[in-house]
Amino acid sequence: MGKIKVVHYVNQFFAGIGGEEKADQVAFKQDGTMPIGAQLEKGMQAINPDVEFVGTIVCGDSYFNENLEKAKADILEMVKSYEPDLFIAGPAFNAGRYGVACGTITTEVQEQLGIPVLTGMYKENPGADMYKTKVYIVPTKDSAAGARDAIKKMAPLGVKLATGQEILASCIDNYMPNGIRKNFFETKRGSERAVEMMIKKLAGKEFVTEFPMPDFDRVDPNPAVKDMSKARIALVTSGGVVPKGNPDRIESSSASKYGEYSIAEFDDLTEATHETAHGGYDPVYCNQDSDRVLPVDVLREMEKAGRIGKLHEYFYTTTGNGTAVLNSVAFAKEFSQKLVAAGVDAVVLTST
Amino acid sequence: MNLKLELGYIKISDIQFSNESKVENGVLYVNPEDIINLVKEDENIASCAVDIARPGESIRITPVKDVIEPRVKVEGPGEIFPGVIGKVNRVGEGRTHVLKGAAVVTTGRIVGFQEGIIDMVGEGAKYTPFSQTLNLVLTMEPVDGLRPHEHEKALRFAGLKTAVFLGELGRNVEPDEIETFETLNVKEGIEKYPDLPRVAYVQMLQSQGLMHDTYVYGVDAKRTLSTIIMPTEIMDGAILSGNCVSSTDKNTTYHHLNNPVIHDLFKAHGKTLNFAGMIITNENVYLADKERSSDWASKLCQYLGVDGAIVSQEGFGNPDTDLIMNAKKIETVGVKTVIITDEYAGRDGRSQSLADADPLANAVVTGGNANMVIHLPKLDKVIGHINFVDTIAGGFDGSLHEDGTIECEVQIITGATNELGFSKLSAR
Amino acid sequence: MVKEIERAGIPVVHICTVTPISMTVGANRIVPAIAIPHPLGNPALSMEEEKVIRRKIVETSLQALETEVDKQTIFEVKY
Amino acid sequence: MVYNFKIITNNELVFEKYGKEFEVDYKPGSFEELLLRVRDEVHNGAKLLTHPLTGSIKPNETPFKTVYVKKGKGATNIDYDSVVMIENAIITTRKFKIRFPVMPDNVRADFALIDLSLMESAISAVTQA
Repeated sequence: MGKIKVVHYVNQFFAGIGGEEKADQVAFKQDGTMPIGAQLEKGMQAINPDVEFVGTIVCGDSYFNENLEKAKADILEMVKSYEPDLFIAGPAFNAGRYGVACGTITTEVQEQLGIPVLTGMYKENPGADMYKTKVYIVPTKDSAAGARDAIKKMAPLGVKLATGQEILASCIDNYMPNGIRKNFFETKRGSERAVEMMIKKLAGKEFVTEFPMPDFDRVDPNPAVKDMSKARIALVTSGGVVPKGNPDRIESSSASKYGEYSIAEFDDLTEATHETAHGGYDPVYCNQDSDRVLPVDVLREMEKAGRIGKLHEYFYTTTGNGTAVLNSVAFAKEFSQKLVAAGVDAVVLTST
Repeated sequence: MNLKLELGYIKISDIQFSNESKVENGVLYVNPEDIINLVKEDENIASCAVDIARPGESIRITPVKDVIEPRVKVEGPGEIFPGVIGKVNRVGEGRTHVLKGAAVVTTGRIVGFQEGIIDMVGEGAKYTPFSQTLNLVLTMEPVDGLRPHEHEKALRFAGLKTAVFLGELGRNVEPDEIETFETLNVKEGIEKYPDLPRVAYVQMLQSQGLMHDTYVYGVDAKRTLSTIIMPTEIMDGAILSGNCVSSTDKNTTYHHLNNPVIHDLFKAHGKTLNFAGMIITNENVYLADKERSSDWASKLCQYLGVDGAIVSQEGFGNPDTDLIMNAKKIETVGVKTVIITDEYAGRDGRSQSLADADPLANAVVTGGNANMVIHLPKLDKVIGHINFVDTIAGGFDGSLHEDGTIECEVQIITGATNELGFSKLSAR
Repeated sequence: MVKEIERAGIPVVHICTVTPISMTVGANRIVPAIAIPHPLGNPALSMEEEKVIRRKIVETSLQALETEVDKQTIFEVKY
Repeated sequence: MVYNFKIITNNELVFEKYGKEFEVDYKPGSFEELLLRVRDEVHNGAKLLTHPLTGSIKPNETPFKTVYVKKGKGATNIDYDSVVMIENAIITTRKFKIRFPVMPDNVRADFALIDLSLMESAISAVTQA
């Protein structure tokens, strides 16, 4: 088996260029490794001597986040130039922008180049929630003091990914649970584990549930809209309003996809132009007048009257009403980025 | 009142056919005629074949209806399976002998489709506890015209009677090992262990109708309100299974007799916790029953003044709602819970595992994802119902490849993701 | 869905018939709707009357977006 | 006697047995189509009386399902628990690949009988409510 080539991505700090003041460092590549990369390489070589860190890509956290498209494109080219078997970013520990950059670039490399990727960060790092269901993220301590621990966990998973071995359950291969349930055999039977968990819970000690309930955590409310007369308002609905004929076949409940449709030239939704993907006699009301689910008529009037600045051209639609609606979480993550990019100031979400 | 029960384990190292049924030097000798005559006392059973399946032999048993462990009461009131085979009498005290390592397996295709596979070797053997037991397998055909209700009842009784018959063979055999279990009453318990946390076990019993029933002292669980039962009564067969579907997470009578939560709570009893008692509650079809049963179970936890409760469920879909109701209500009365379940997270593991959820259920033990795909090897011998074997053979979803191997979901293996925590399979 | 939009930094008002669902899925600004099949309308009324109700619901929703909140808040519509 | 509940089913056996005595909304169709019909009733104010996922036989195995609902008072007052329960049931049903696209009649008949028996166990409770 030839060399197992690895490319490593670090920010300005871990490249020894500097701290915040150097965060605008433009992305560049350089053969060989940075100190943190050398430790990672040594850790992986201890498991598989064929591993070699052929190149390091350095990019300032500010430069990356402020020139997202360009940085991504340039870095993809740099990665491609090495033709690596594995792309590692970080570990970012608790550095927020670095963590988000690691998550973004690894997802990009995985999706665009099909190269196995790995990163690591603290579980509270914003990048963790954003990307743990997309790429493997090793949970690390919250500061660089946890480097040895991070490397001890990233090295074996890195070798497995680079050599195409089967990735087992999250608690075995040390990555953040990513929502994909994988079976394995415990050393103790379930009832014994239940008794141990009960004793810890009663003693107020920390325990790890084997199946986390869908998150019911809260998200802090955003500040109010300051000047509604200048605000761009977007409509989103889980009521399944779609153009007549449901062109994208959105299913009638808990849809597996969402729709993005323009209402630019509509002042009113009518029986001829729109309907709902919901099946059954249920849709009669919405099919007659989809404004009953998506209030385009009223918002258009308010736009003309100057009550709101602009009714955003696109609305986003899906179906589903259960509390634990997994798919719609992924949809919302995706189209929210589009709403942010389009400068939307607030969203009116209607659901049936 | 002192509820002490000794279980005398008679270690069985092999089963062999012979002309005399007896237990001698750890070998269970069985005269098949004894079994066939016993079973055919019930005129509803037209034919009965008896086979032996030992761990490591290239044998597949399917479809499995129930698995029962041979036991016999040698001291104390009552008999095994009170109210069903034994007379109605209080059990759970004295001494009971167990033919440890042996099991009676009944196969019976009651409805057109039925899962339940025990492979004694190969990939499938990893997922069922019954690949490690010495199995006496009964393959029975009913008389014609038997309705499914009657067919299920006939097979259930045949299995229980056979297990009692074999248990009887161990009555006068000196056990290799004795394990003692004692349930103190509430007052004694508190006095003896004043500073140990008190923990109850809340067991949910499958109780929805044909093919889904559980019997407590012979009473159909769906007609009961949640109640208290002594853990040692379970060891004498107070609870037994009429449940024939969802082989991966149904409790066989063997599971009930050897309820792992009871055994592991007894192991911790007096050391790290005080096993204060056991509550049984059902999983009915009617939603108002669910509210009533979970209200009642949480009320009993509150009344017993326990600090914690381990809750186990049985089955798929509908019981998830009962499980979450029980967990939520027990936590709400200030009792901390740990729940045991399994998951249906789809073949790719990406789907929503349970059909219900609540933030209060924050301590969960899982028996694994029942949708996971596995590959069963071709085995030399199949014990069971030929026409069912054809359906597997004919590639009903358990798609059969030309080389005789089967690609299927782990959910068709008996006991694979058991929700009492009987097995070591899990998921993350 | 509502949580992900909020998490992306965009204030969001959730017009929902079953407010307990809205609370469970984590909405911070909630406006009760009329009914599941027709959250912002009532077929029993004339088109014009329906529009009056719809305008009131949308106006309440805009006010919700213009109001600072620190926890889950339901904005009742004054019909 | 007029009852305040009705039976929604795709199981002919249930219709034959209960059709005269109770209001049975029977229409043949798949397991999921039946759940969608129940969802529409719930969206119109009906309250679930039995769980949509009764029985441990999986939604992709048995073609039959019967659900009891208490008649609703229109779409303006919805039963919260019923909405969540039926939507979660649909999500759960969607997880499974249909297992027996081709099913022999004897197997179909057995499934119909099991579905009927599951519902029999609830009929006495429902009629007392």
